[in-house]
Amino acid sequence: MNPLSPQPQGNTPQPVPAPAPSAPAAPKVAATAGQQEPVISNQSSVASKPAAAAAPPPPAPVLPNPLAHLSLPFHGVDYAAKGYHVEAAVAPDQVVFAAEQLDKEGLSLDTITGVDWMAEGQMEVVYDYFHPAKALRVVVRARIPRDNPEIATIQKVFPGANWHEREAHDFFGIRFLGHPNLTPFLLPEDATYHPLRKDFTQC
Amino acid sequence: MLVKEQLKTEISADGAPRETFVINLGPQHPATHGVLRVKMTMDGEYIVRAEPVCGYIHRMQEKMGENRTYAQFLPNTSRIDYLSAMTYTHGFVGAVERAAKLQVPPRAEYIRVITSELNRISSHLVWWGAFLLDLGGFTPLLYAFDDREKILDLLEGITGSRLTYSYFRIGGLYNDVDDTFIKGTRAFVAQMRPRLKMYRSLVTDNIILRKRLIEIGPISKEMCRKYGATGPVIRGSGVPYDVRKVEPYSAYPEFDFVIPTFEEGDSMARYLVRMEEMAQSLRIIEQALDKLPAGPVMAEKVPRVLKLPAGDYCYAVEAARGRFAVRIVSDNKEIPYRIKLRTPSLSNLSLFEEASAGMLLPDALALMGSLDLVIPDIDR
Amino acid sequence: MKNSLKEIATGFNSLVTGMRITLGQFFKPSVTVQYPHESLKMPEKFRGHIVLVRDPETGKAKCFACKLCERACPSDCITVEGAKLEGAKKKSVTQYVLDFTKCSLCGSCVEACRDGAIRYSHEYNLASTNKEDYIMDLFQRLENERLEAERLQGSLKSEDQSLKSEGPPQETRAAEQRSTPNTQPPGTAQ
Amino acid sequence: MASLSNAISALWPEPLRLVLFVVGIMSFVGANAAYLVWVERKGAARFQRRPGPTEVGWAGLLQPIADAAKLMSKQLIVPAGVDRTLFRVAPLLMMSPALMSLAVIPFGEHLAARNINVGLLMIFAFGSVNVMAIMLGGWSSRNKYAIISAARVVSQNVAYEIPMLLVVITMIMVTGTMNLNEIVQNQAGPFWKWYLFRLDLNLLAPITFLIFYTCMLAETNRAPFDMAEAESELVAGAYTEYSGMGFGVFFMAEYSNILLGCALATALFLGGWQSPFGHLLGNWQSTIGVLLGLFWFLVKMYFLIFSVVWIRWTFPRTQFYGLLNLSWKILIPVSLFTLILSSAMLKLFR
Repeated sequence: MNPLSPQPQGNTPQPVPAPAPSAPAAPKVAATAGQQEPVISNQSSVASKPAAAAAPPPPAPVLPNPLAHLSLPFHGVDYAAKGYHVEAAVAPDQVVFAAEQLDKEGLSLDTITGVDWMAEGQMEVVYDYFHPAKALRVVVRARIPRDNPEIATIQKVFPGANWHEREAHDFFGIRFLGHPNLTPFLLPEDATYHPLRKDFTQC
Repeated sequence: MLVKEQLKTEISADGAPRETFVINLGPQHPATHGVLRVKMTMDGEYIVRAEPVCGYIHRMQEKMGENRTYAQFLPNTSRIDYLSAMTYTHGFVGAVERAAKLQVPPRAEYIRVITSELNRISSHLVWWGAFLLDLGGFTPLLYAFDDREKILDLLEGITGSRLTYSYFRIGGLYNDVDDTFIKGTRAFVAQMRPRLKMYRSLVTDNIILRKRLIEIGPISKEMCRKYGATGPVIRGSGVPYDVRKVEPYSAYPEFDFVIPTFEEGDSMARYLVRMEEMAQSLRIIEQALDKLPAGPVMAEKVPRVLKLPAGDYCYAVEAARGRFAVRIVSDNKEIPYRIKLRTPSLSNLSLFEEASAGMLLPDALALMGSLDLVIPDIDR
Repeated sequence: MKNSLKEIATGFNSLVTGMRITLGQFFKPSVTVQYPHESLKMPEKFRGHIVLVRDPETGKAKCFACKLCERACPSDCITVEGAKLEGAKKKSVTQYVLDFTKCSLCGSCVEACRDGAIRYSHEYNLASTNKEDYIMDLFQRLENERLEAERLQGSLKSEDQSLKSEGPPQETRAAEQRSTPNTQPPGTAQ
Repeated sequence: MASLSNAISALWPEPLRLVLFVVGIMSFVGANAAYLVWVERKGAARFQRRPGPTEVGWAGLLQPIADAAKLMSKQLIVPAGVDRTLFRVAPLLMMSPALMSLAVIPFGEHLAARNINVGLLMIFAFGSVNVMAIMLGGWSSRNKYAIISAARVVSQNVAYEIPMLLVVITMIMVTGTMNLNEIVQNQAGPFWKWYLFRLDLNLLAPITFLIFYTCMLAETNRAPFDMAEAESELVAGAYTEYSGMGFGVFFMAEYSNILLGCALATALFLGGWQSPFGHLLGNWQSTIGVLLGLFWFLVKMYFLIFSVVWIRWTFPRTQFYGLLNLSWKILIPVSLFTLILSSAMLKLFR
């Protein structure tokens, strides 16, 4: 696998040491393509991105990618600037595959959370992984439509995901398909609202 | 004698449905340290299934974070895990500093380490006392609180607060330490070492405690990994995972300390990890006091109105209970777009259901105590 | 057999050791403070609730109602109103209400204040059965203190010098002790 | 001067004497139960380096009275759907055996309510009623914690009565009597005549005493064997649903049982009312002698009680199965062994 230099990908600004003010604002560059066509390889995923047409980023230095051998669009990130080493934006139907791959690599699940990109009508599901033996933090992102937030559960791969998914369901209303017990976790038993959605006004 | 594996199922050995009853441990129960509720399906005193029910002290800290500036959210971080407030604030200011590219002066980093380690000791002391309380020994709690008071006095002297310090500020510290603190901390380190020895002979070597903890509630490495358990839980299972070493932050790389690990994975291993960590923290404090550089404690040019460049930023610290990570998603405004707080107690507790199946009630409580839960840390 | 005997022996020994330690503690002096009879002295940097600082020259509040503290407060517990008095260059505070029920004692307000017009009180005996007691009108409190001091000045000429030389911190601290929520004059609560 | 009890029996007819003793024992137990709570709290405080109760009366000495007044003024709540009779009877059932058993304890040579030949047997007969009481209390509460506690208490007390009885049988064999007064009389002389140190009669006498002491802790549900209450596991165990004086009586009964256990241990092993220095002050018959005997008895008994408190505030609670293991795997074999050993010694050397 070719450790590609990080391309404008995912929703975050580029992992360049100094984020130029002209860098594409995070929410604007969504991995829209990712969710429409299944991403097979590193190459195609990068190619399929709409690559931040507005402001092409300055060429970033090649960053080490310890997960380059996986058939997922992982790319290295500047740890000092971002706080994680590798990230990938994957299609929603690939999160389980990603979890399996990372499980084989010996990583552990850190947390699962959502980010509500209301302006784009999307919901981002962020999977954080860490390696229990070495400095390796991996972020896997998937974007799902905001009006029908459904994504497969990775609870079968990482049983610890159970609670994190329930929490994400509480806060964002993301439905994790195949989850055995998607009942309110931190919210009251009868909660029907999702407080971290940006249009939540109930409080 | 009932076989443990057999107890995990709802069907008893003869094929008939197991005659069980449900017992509600909590939300008000002496052993749940606050408002955790555990719904336990029991067969006699054996646990068939113990399902923690969380959220009784949920405060939606993450939503609060989306409604206030970074500086305004800072006091909240002390209130997530109130027992190791320093480290939690550290995680948050670390994330903001990383995003804003602020260079924290070395003196501030050293003082952060000193106070964080003092806080870790005080947190472990509370755990130690409360754990012994779970096991029915009351006196150690008060000995632990006696020592903890000394730490709180020290920290109160510099921060003005005893529990929710809000001492770390974005770019540095709220104020500098004085000589009283430095002298007091040195005196404390000197006092604490013999106390740890006393704890050892009073409690750690005690045959009753050993019988209650050894081989009770074993958690394997694999289980820790699958559930994302961190902190003393994973170290008690033989994995030397400590954010201070694996992803070094602040001034930690400059100190010589070891990460205590024990292979057994039982409650005793977790107990010993924490006891040993207190000794290691004392070592770190001593070294940091020796090497404490002079200089300012606040970064230059911290903007009054802080806007983080768009993007997401993570920062992880080793809190007393494990890995505490903050993820800030910014959209270049004064207030964060999203703040995610990854708290260690949640992951540590999530393995309780699997680990406790087939255990006896008192043993399960020993296991729960050895996970060192702080409920607001789970519920946020 | 040998092992189990050894275990019994070490176990018994550990029990005796434990009992020796607790007996040792039995004869040591107690470490607690008998709270209502004696209380701890708060350290210099103690973060209590806030109070207004008096300007030693004018004897009035230093605060000129810039509202920085109000904006810095994460819990919206400060309400400041100010007005421009005749002939004055700056505004001066006319109302400073701290809703202590919401305050989390974080100190953001004191840090936000550029003129040192608010400081932490060392008062911590703040128990009350009345919620209204915690909505503190700090300006009124300061004014009451001033009036009190003036009254004292008028009646006791001899104390006049000492009061002036003491400066604000001691003076206000003495006044704080008089005005714990329980004993506050009803006018100060709002 | 005639001895106190002789005077009493000379002056008053037997029924009156009995009433006097019963009232005496009841007030003794009541005062002790109340003030043992004070001792416990004060002792716990000292072990934990704090002052303990100080507010009510000098050194908090009136605290037990204040506590009692509080408990008595509280409502007695009977949970819905419980067996009211059993629920109400259980505390009394726990209290009364302790009271009755104290009737045969000789506080002095002539200071026993009833000097009967089967005193020891009677104590153990009443002692087993205790179990019933907690079991009934726990079971009738209709509370899951209380039921778990009741089940624990039964198995615990059954397990610990065996080694205790084996030890007592050893003692009966050694002394040749079940009359407690005679047992104490047999220990006359300096302290090496106490059965605790009579290695010539029972080579393992100190171990026998330790077994007895451990069993006493377990029988009275004292820490580290307080499975019935096990606060951090079972909230308050069998007492969870009891309020006011219902709980108060259980609480008093707990201390009465400790009192009884320590008094029995004193009489059996520590020479009862005998002075540790032998007959220094003449005759036990005189009033001085009776008072001195009472003094020595109480000193020994309160020392044992203090050690009970001391143990409680030092150790964590044992595991429940650890407790049973201790009894079945260690205490019973060892006590059986002492029984055989001392019988062999008796056969060989006497």
